[in-house]
Amino acid sequence: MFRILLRKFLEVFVFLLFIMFVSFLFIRLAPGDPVLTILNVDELSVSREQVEAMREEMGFNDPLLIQFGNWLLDFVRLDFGSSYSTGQPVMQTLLRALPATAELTFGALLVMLLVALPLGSLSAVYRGSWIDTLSRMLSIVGAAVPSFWLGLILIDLFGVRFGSLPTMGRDGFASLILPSLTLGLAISSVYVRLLRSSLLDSLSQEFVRSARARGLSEERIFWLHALRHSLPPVITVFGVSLGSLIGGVVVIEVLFAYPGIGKLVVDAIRQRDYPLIQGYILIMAVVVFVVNTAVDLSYRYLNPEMKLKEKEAHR
Amino acid sequence: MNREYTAESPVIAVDGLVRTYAGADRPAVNGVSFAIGRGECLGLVGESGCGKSTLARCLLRIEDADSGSILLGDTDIARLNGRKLRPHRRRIQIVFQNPTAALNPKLKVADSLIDPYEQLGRDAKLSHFAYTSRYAYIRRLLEAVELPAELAGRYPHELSGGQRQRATIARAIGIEPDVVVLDEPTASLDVISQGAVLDLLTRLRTSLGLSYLFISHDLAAVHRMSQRIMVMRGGEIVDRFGADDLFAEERQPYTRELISIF
Amino acid sequence: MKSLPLRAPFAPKKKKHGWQASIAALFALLAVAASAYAFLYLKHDPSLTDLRGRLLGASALHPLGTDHLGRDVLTRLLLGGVQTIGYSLLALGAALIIGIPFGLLAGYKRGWVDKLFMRIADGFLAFPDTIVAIVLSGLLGAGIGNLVLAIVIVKWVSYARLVRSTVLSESQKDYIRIARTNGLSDIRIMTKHLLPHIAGHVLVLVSLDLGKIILLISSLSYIGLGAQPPTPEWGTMLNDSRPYFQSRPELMVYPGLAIVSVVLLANMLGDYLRDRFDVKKEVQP
Amino acid sequence: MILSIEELSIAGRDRTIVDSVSLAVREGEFMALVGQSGSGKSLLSQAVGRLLPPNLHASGRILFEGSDLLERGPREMRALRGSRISYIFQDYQGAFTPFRSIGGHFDEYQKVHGETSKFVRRAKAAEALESVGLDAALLRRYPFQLSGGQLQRAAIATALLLSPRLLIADEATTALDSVSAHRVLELLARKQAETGCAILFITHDWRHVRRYANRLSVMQEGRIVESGGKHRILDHPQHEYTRKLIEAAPVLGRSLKSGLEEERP
Amino acid sequence: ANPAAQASDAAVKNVHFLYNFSTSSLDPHVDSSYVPLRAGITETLVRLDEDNLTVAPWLAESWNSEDGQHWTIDLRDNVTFQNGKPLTGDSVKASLERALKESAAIQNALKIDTIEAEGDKLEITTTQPFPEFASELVNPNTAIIDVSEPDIVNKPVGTGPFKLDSFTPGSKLELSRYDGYWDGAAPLDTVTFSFNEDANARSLALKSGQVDIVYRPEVESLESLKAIDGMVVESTSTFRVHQLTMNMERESIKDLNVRKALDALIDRQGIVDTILLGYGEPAIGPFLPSLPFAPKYGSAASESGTDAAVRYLEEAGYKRENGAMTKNGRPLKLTLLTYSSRADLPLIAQVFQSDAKQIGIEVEIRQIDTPEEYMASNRDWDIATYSNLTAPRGDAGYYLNATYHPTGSLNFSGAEDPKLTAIIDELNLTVDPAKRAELAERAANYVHDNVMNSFVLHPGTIVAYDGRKIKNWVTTRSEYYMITNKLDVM
Ligand SMILES: Nc1ncnc2c1ncn2[C@@H]1O[C@H](COP(=O)(O)OP(=O)(O)OP(=O)(O)O)[C@@H](O)[C@H]1O
Ligand SMILES: Nc1ncnc2c1ncn2[C@@H]1O[C@H](COP(=O)(O)OP(=O)(O)OP(=O)(O)O)[C@@H](O)[C@H]1O
Ligand SMILES: [Mg+2]
Ligand SMILES: [Mg+2]
Repeated sequence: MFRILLRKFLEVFVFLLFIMFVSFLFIRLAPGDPVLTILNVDELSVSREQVEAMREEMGFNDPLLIQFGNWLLDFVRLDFGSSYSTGQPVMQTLLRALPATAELTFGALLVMLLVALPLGSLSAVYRGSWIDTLSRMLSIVGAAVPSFWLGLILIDLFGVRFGSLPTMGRDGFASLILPSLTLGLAISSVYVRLLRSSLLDSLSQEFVRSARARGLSEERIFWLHALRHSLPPVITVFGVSLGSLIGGVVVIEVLFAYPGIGKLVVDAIRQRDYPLIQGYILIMAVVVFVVNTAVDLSYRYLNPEMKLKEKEAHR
Repeated sequence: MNREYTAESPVIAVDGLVRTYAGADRPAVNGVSFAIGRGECLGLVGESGCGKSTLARCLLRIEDADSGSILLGDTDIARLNGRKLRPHRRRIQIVFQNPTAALNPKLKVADSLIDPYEQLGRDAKLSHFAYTSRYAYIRRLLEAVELPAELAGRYPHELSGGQRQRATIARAIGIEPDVVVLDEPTASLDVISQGAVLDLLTRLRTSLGLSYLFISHDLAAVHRMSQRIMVMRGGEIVDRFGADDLFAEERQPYTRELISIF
Repeated sequence: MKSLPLRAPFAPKKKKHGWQASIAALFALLAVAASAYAFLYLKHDPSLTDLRGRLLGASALHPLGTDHLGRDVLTRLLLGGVQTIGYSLLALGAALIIGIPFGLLAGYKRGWVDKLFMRIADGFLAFPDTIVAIVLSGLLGAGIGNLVLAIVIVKWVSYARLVRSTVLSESQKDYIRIARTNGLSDIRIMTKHLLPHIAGHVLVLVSLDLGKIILLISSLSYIGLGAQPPTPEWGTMLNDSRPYFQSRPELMVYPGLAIVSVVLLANMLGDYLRDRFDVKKEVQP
Repeated sequence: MILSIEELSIAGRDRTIVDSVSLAVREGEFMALVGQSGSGKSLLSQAVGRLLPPNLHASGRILFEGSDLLERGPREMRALRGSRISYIFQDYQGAFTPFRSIGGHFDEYQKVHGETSKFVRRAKAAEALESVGLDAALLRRYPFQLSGGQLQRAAIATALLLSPRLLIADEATTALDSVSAHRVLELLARKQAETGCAILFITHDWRHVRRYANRLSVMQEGRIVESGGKHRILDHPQHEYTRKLIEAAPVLGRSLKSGLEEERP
Repeated sequence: ANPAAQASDAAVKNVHFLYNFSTSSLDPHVDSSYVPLRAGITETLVRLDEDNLTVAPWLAESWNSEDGQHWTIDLRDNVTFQNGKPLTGDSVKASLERALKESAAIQNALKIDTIEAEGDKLEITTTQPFPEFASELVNPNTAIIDVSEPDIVNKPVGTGPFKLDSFTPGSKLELSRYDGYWDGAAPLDTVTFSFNEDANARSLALKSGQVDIVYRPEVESLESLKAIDGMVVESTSTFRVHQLTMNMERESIKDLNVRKALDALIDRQGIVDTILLGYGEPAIGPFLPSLPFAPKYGSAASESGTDAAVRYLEEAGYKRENGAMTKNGRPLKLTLLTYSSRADLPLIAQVFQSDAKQIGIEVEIRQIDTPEEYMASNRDWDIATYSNLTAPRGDAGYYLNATYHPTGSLNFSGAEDPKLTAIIDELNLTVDPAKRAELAERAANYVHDNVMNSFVLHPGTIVAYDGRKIKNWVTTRSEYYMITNKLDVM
């Protein structure tokens, strides 16, 4: 048991290290560096020599490997550096924004569930009916409409015209409603269609007919037999998009002035705030790893045959 | 190897095959040895759950045996893998017990049927199912198992149980392999079709020199098809004899029970 | 759920596939015809600005009015269609070409191949797409090739993983084992036996991703990948009309509708194809 | 007359598979349906429970206990299925949801049909499995961990669990060795004697027909070519196909060469 | 923010201000969003006098230097930090030293060598003669705070009229009145200072009544805002200039007549009227005309319009052939850089492109991500739209040095004109304000005459607020001073 844990841990560590190495190289390959931002050339008089000196001082002229080595040394000491633009420790900054992002993500996922589950299943069960058509239309519009538009419309509707839901900031539950709704609706479309497609497959399986022959209610067949059989593709796509959901909600964070991680990172990228980007990628790598490992485990739960085959392979 | 198990110039010789499933307390196949000669049909009977299908799967390397050897000609395929195994695939084919699961539900019957030929049969000189065109070949296969040619264009779920079973038989014999493992090949056929299929199998065996491992619950069919018969119980071979001795008095009590009920 | 009268097993309404396909075809034809028309008989230069004639309403001269720089919206919309659809199809196709084999291989081979592939995929997921785009545009410069590359890098993982999940469960089944004993090469098993099972889900994702990619292209062109202004392009038109959300919402609606109709089209096509792979589809006599 | 099929046709998009078939099963009767492979036996039996694949359509009348099943609403059908009519399908693997254990199926089945005590459910499930010659330990296994015959027997056990009025068994013993098959059929016969249920038994095995059936119908190419009492048909087949079918029955060895007419006590 | 809550709690006088940038740190010395100063938490030693656009006393009562290198600063007496501690020379010294330590930019900008504190006096020596030192102290990153406070990043304590109650990074600040403010306590009880970076969302927030003052609402929404009863929209031009940077290393651009032609091609008024909807003013030179050192250009100074452009080009030897302006058989083709973080610039670029096409110049637009980096390291472009603050702290030194001095970090045109360099060098040694103004004007004129860059417009700052509620709001040109002790509600 201990050995397995150790192995897993090593695996994760190597994975993270590799990701960090690649991202380190990658980010530094991007044109531009943070010196101009640090020196605030937009407002302060700076000479070229000063820029060069700064570059030298910050080590951006060193060979990349040496830079990475320095970073690695700090990394091992769990020192992730400080943001160039605010001077704040990177991890602290990111972790402070993380709860807001997590809230928003969960809110959006909840909305997604509330939309995609009923819509997806109804359109599969009543294939070809009006509800199927409706759900298709909704999901297509959802896929084609940019979220800023959706967000503005929601603000206009629920913030200005009817009702007075807060449209800005992060003050308790009410302020979470509109952003979650926007984001949730925006991501639902794929799940609606995917769930429908997958359910159609499941519902035509032989075991569904057997369940019917046993007199089980359609509801029961749906929830306990067909749905579970349909989940793997849905969960897979979910796992894949969670990463981009966390980092890619900038538009919504900006629109609703929601202090999440996405905005932080986009700014960091613009300013080439290397430590912050690096810290973000580290967090994302962990999140992505955890989520997708969980997704892989869920396959095993959903399909015991896979689990047992695996066991056998390990013997 | 015990003299009794061997055949003259065996095409396939199995020795000490053991297979234990994960989580099972005892092996599903436990030290099974036998050999089949060219043109011979070896019958395998035994009660449900005694390990016949497991044995068949091991022979085909669909499942990995824990120990034991499978000599196909003079190569032990029990430990071969991947690319190394592929050349030997041509020589052994299987008909699965459950034909529904053995056909890809998303492929038309014709597409499933052509698989072995396309991958394994091209270089072989087929005498009975000689390939002239895809259409002719599939037609011939279907004819051989008494299926109308129109079924080629259907999906498996549009076939009856017996039709599916015949399709899988057709697929297995289409490239005229050396050994065919038949796991209850005729269980869901009506007696007329069953007779026809068994006749065909016998004809192919004698004319092409195929060897069969014929797994069946139908003692009449086993008796009719096989030269030798093995009885399996709890993963082990408990009795073996020539087909003519099926009714001999010295048979094991278990064998006698099987016969008597039949 | 409970209160809804669930109909019995697949007691479907009549469902024909014919009309959908023909509508889709009609749409496509219309789009092609319109773009052809735009090419041949352009009345307006799509990049000609006219500051005094900006944000005009619909008129005979400008059937859809003019945009914030006084350019004819209809012309830009029509010309933009070619660009937009072309780019996004190219990008999507490339993502598929990478993602599907990757997923097939990982799911089918299992073991270390799978592990390695999936860790690579995870790695890609950890990168924000802006970074990818910035680095690419910085390293390689602007251009369609790099745009496609950027989108592929961002998108291939979802296809790979989706394909893998289906392959993982399908390859447990007997018919795959049989295919293996039939000596089918791995490639052949993947393409012939597994691909049809994957097609349904992938088509769903593809048809919806089309919309997302159009929007993605527009955000990438901001940092220099993809179409450069003033090339008309739907996503960019949509973004450009953002300030006029309150004063001239229709500027947003036009490209929005265009994207919706393309996605709709793709979706219908996808559904149609999906039904073809769905061999158990219900067809009433 | 518990089940009376009148003029039933089953058609696909471009062809009629079952053509105006009439068939009746009397209360408490063991009715055998034999015939050509692909003649439509399975479809006919599935039509009774309105369980045809979606691309096929049944027309005609299926009277179950006097009322037409084809006119029943889905809710009513559901109430019938499983409790009054139960099925053993030809594809035994498809009888079980792949990710549920065998025990789970037994449990759910009973729960849905009103057995509230978990203890009773478990005991009944174990008993049912044992009655078909399986170890109760198999309850914990998943379907893919069973051999073909074991699965088939588990499916039979579920079908018998709730003492239905009509049991439709579609080639229920194909994966069974003679000992197990005999055991299962004895069980069926016993059940029938106990509960008086009717059985529609589709089979290719003349031994079973001979031993257990009361009446018999023979199908060929979508039609019933002959129906009647078992003895009448076995001894004096009228239709050409029936005659051939009987003649083709495999005979085992010398001891049974003459044994077709032989009845066991 | 909630109207119902406000009604029930009428005693609390609150203003909700919505700003167009967000920040996740309040460190007054580092953060370039300057929120602490803008929100009235911190103050600098000197400030910009918004009326005369000169440097005026703030926390410093007076300052003085003979040689531009040794500075004496007298502090105001009665100033206290928001924690009650008095402002002393030592606390100012500590604050400045922290700024120098924390911010490389400030260290660069102030060029401070030593600071000595003595009572309310400070003696500061710069590393070199640095006449604009005082104006540099306008920089909000030199704000004076009590450095002994534990959490400067999240809770800086300054001397301003409002003290920070709470800060949600990236979202908002809650402020309350500091009663001991030296210039008279503010009438407001509390101020909410929040961020939203989406212009449309800001407009909508004002519409919905969630906020009272909105900084830079969406220009296109102003019509609908004005339609609301009592809504006030104010605008003033800023020190920023949108310009067309000329890459003088390029063969075609080296030609003055070509530059003149390009300059003439820009439809300034049209751009201001349409792209900015009139909220801005056309620019002739780099400096906002109201600045003391901005030259007064004669109206005949330059001709504009396509005809003039064609004429200049013809003078340069170009002829129109096959619809293209050609010289020596080579058509005039230009690459124009633009970037999207300033939304006006791509639009200006496209208008310019279209206009150029009219007279046969083919302009290829290239959108880039980081303009400074790109322009400095790639020289394969001809012109670029760029936007720059030209006198952020009321002094011309920064802009001229950065943009036209050969060593300047923003010298993207590659200007290396000895005459201009000489003027700038002289400026750098001149202490007397009047003399400085004159030099700056000379430089500006030189730039203009040689069309070293072409200036398009000075964008305006727009602020919209609820005129029925807000009193004494002032829209500043420097964009530094927002929440003040004068701001009040009706
Ligand atoms: N879903 C379907 N769509 C179209 N045709 C079908 C479908 N299912 C079965 N068939 C065809 O209908 C006919 C009757 O099938 P059925 O399964 O009833 O045969 P059966 O009598 O049960 O045969 P077997 O004894 O082989 O199981 C066959 O020819 C089969 O090919
Ligand atoms: N995947 C599995 N995991 C665990 N046990 C299994 C698995 N597959 C089969 N078994 C068990 O192994 C034994 C042998 O199974 P096998 O399928 O070989 O039997 P069989 O002889 O073919 O029986 P039948 O005639 O019923 O098909 C059975 O007891 C079965 O329950
Ligand atoms: Mg078996
Ligand atoms: Mg059947």
